[in-house]
Amino acid sequence: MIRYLAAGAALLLAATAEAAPLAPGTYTVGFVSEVTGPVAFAGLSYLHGATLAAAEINDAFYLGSGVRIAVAEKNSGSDAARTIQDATQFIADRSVIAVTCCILSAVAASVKPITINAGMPLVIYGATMPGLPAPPLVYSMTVLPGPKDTATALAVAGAVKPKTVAYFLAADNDAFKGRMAATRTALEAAHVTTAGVVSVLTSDTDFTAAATQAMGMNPDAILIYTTQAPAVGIIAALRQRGYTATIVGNDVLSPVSVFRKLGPAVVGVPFPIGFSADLAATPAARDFVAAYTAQFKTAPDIYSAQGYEAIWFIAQGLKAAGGTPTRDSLAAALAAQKEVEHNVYGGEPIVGGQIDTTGTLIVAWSPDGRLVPWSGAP
Amino acid sequence: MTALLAVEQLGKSFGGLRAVADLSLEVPRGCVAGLMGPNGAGKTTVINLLSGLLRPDHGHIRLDGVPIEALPAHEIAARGIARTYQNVRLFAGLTALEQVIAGCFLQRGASLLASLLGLPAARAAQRRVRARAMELLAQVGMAARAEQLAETLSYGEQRRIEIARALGAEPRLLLLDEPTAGMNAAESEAIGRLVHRLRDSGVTVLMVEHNVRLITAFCDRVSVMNFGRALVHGTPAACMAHPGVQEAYFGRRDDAARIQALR
Amino acid sequence: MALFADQLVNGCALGALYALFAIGFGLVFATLGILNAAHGTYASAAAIAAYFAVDALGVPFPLALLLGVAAAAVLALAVDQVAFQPLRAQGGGMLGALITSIAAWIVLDNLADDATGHQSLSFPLSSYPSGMIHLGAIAFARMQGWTILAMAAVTVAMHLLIRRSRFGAAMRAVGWNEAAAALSGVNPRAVVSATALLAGATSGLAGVLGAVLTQNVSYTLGEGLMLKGFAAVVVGGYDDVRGAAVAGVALGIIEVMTAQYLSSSLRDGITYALLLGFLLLRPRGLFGSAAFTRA
Amino acid sequence: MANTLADLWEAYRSTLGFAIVNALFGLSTYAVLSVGILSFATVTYAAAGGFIGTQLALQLHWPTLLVLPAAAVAGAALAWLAALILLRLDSHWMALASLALVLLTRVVAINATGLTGGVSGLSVPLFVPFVVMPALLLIAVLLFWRLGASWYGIAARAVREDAVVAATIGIPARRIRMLAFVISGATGGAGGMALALMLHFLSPDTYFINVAFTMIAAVVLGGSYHWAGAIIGALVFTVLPVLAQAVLPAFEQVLNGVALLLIMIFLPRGLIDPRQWRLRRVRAR
Repeated sequence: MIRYLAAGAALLLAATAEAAPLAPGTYTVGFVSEVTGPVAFAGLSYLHGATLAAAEINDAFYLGSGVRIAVAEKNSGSDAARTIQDATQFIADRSVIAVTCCILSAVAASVKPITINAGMPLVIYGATMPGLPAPPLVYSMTVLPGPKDTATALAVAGAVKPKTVAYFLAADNDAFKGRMAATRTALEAAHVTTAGVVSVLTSDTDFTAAATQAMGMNPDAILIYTTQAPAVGIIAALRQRGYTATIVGNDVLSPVSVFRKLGPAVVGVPFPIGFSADLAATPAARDFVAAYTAQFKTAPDIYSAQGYEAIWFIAQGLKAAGGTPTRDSLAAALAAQKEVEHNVYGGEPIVGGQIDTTGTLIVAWSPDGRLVPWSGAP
Repeated sequence: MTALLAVEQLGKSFGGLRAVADLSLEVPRGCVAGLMGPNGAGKTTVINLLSGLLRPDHGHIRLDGVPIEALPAHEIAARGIARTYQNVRLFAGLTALEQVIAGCFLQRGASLLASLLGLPAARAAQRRVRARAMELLAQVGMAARAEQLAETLSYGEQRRIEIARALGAEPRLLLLDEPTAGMNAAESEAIGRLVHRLRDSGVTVLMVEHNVRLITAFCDRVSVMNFGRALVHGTPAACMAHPGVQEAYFGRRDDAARIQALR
Repeated sequence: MALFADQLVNGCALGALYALFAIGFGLVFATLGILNAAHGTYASAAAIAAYFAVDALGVPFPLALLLGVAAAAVLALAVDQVAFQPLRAQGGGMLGALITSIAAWIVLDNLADDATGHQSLSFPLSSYPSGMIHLGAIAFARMQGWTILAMAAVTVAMHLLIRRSRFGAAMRAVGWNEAAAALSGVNPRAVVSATALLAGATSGLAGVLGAVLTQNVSYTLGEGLMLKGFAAVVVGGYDDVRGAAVAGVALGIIEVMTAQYLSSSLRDGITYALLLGFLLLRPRGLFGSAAFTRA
Repeated sequence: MANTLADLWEAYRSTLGFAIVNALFGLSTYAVLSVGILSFATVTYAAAGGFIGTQLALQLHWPTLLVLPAAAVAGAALAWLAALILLRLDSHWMALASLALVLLTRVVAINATGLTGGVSGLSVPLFVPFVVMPALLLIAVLLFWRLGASWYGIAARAVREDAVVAATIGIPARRIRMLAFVISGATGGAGGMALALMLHFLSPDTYFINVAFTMIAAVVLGGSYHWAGAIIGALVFTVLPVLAQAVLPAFEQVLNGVALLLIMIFLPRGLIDPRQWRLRRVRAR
């Protein structure tokens, strides 16, 4: 309790220099959740992070005495039509001041024009498609993975010094296409030759042939740009077929379920990560991990952190708006924020409505199933 | 004057089985013709060939001198051949009246666009079809049942509705496949009278029939088939007396004599 | 050349899964006249059951495989009783059964997703024969070899069962005409149940083997098999076990080779175009001799 | 009070919009079912209508209201082509081939980037007054009502119940089925564009299994023997998840499946069943 108060007080000093105090009352944030459907495993983490944030904000009287923030949840099952219905219901509900939603980029892209049209502030917590944010109304709390991928690939190339690399690409996922293209350009500029690109589809389940194909190219390292299920299948197939050289993963390898599934096969595979409970570096991050673990009996993951940040960011905007905030004044206040003040990343600047983190944390799974900073060994 | 229907050297095989072999027969205009033969003689196959449900392997079918054996079934119906089925085949879920209106499809008299827009001409055509269907139901004695679901009616009633439906196409030639199967004597008699009335109104009838008494009483001429071939054509009495027919129906001739004696 | 040979084995192993799946799917279609959209869920269920047998109970893999296959068979029988038997009693057509099978598919897929905690699990490496086999220049996983062998054995056994045994004759009789079969002393209910069990078991075998080969224990396993297995049935002919097996393996090889030498984005397109092509060019050959249902 | 009503309307307007879109898909499925054909190709027509309509608006700057009929035409044209292929098959295989068509649709949607935006999807920055949606449904209802009441309605039922018999009373079954496909295509194409207007974003998965499932569920629940069945079914199936979410969110999908199963077993002809009405009418006499 005391540490919340301390954190709250510190932020209070920093953020409310000129804004008038908020009028007492409860401010409701509409949260479109995805706790059923194909991405439910992540959806629950986002929701837990968000509810924890709201509880902390209220317990610490961050918004002032008699001022509370509430999270109203509606499940969409990751269906675009359902998400739109949930969003329009929030828009019609006069007590809802902002909406936060969307893991899938296509769903986020569907909701965005509707909330813009209605003048409703929208904070996207999961979708990774670049170009979604549109201040003053639309913000994204997802650290764009592309630049981190490239930084990771360059760091690994510096340590391992491969001559040729092969890429796995989810050909039906535009975000990964862009991420791979950027990395490939950077690596080729660093004189790392491309041995070839093996395309897979996100719905594929058999990767033995794809692994055989990639190994047939004889690369010194293999970089994986796919969603989680294919990435896991590819790593398993590569290791089974006896590929022992460097594999570079991406952020989809971060959930502990991936380690449970792959075990030794994934140990030492480097990938970038925005937040890890094992590597919580700042007091805010450690507090978040402790509180989250106490409440949900499991450590928070990257998704929990994003859900948590989304609510803190909205609260920060509310506080900055002051008085009796409206959707308009909240939007204007959010647009003025330069960073998310209460964050678990150790720094979280906002540029054009898009958050970022300072630096790139490259990690790998240890043999005992913890995320540790990547050692630099191949 | 040519016969209304002329079948020449018609043949149809299923796998190795020759269901119809070099069959020739004629049905003159304005008569009731019977098609007889023991089970498996190929009678229903002939009806299926005539109505276009089967394509013959060889031979010709001429309606009023025009060959029709290559036409699809609905074209043949449009040329003037309508039929009923051995096991009544009415449309499930439709009332008696709707069955007959469906039968009047060729008389619909309005384009789809006109019907969609509800143009006066289309509405008039629709009224006309409905009135005609009622008339046909009355003709087969089923007017009182017009609004009932066909499947709730008795077998005999369903047969009458099937005939009314076939008449809706305004056929020149009506093919009846065992129209009295499963009926008692009185009902069969009534069907026979109905067939006569149809003939008198200008419809030529070809009926497949087992009931020898009915054939004798109501058919003007008869063809008898066995093993896919025509055994004999002629008046009912002449055909019945033909030794080949006796053999086909009752086995060897001396058996037949014995059966006669036993009666 | 070694790459080509390796990929050929990969294609055969993948195709063996399609074939195993297709054999059961075709069997149900030929005998019961049901296009069973839930057929893939049996595969997922078998994999999940076998996984929990290994992971939670520590059962050795061969026994877990049998347990998974048995679970799928029982599930198939249950689905038949719940989703298809009532329609059979009403004399409902094939459309009705297709829709109840879609309903069963939705229910079982979601239950499978819940059972795996909305994620994909996999058998621990140590639980099954996981090494590689090197035959000259060719390298393949031990389980790929077992999968191909299992498919071949099931194909032969099923073919003999259907074409040579009394039970097979009864199955074909029920498929041809249930009422007539009943009159000639066949108990249709028993044949139907046995067919469902057999179909569930073959799908379950495909499921457990597929789960090991692809390191994927989740509902997506069955869905993946479903579309391709269905293509194999159509291409191979639904009433012939050998056809389904050949077509399944061929599809697997075509897929792998397309991805290797053409483009993986063409892969599914080629499979489905093949499916459509076969439907169009051999419709009567596949459907049998419905002499005058076409007006 | 007026405020509350206005809020309610605002809140559930989009639900109604999606119900209308689903009703159009249901009607498209009904159009072919009413001549005895189970076809999943509505998904394909919807994709054609949605993508082509959107491109007409984005590239050629057609007014949005003109795009809807254009989408219907695109769907109808594609359906006509599909019918040329599919009508050669017998019913089971026709259903399967239409499914293959749906799978191919997704392959095309991913690869024809010029038309569909490929995997990155296609933004649809078009807004129409909400009244367009009910108006669209009204037009469809008028069409199906007039069709059902005309000779086409009876001919379609005859073909559905027994295409062979229908042929022998002069009904050209193939032509009737062609017509049914074209009607299905037009309705599906318009529905696809309406969905694009509701979603504002199209991805290769927009027109896929979800649409197929919704349209089948709508027709089965509502009943496939009357056009009103598709509409009632779509309405119920759009609203049901919203309600189910409040009751048992974790098992919502399972509940959908169970509902479908129970309906098929206990109400095999759906909620709207003209035959039942007729039987009751006869009994009441």
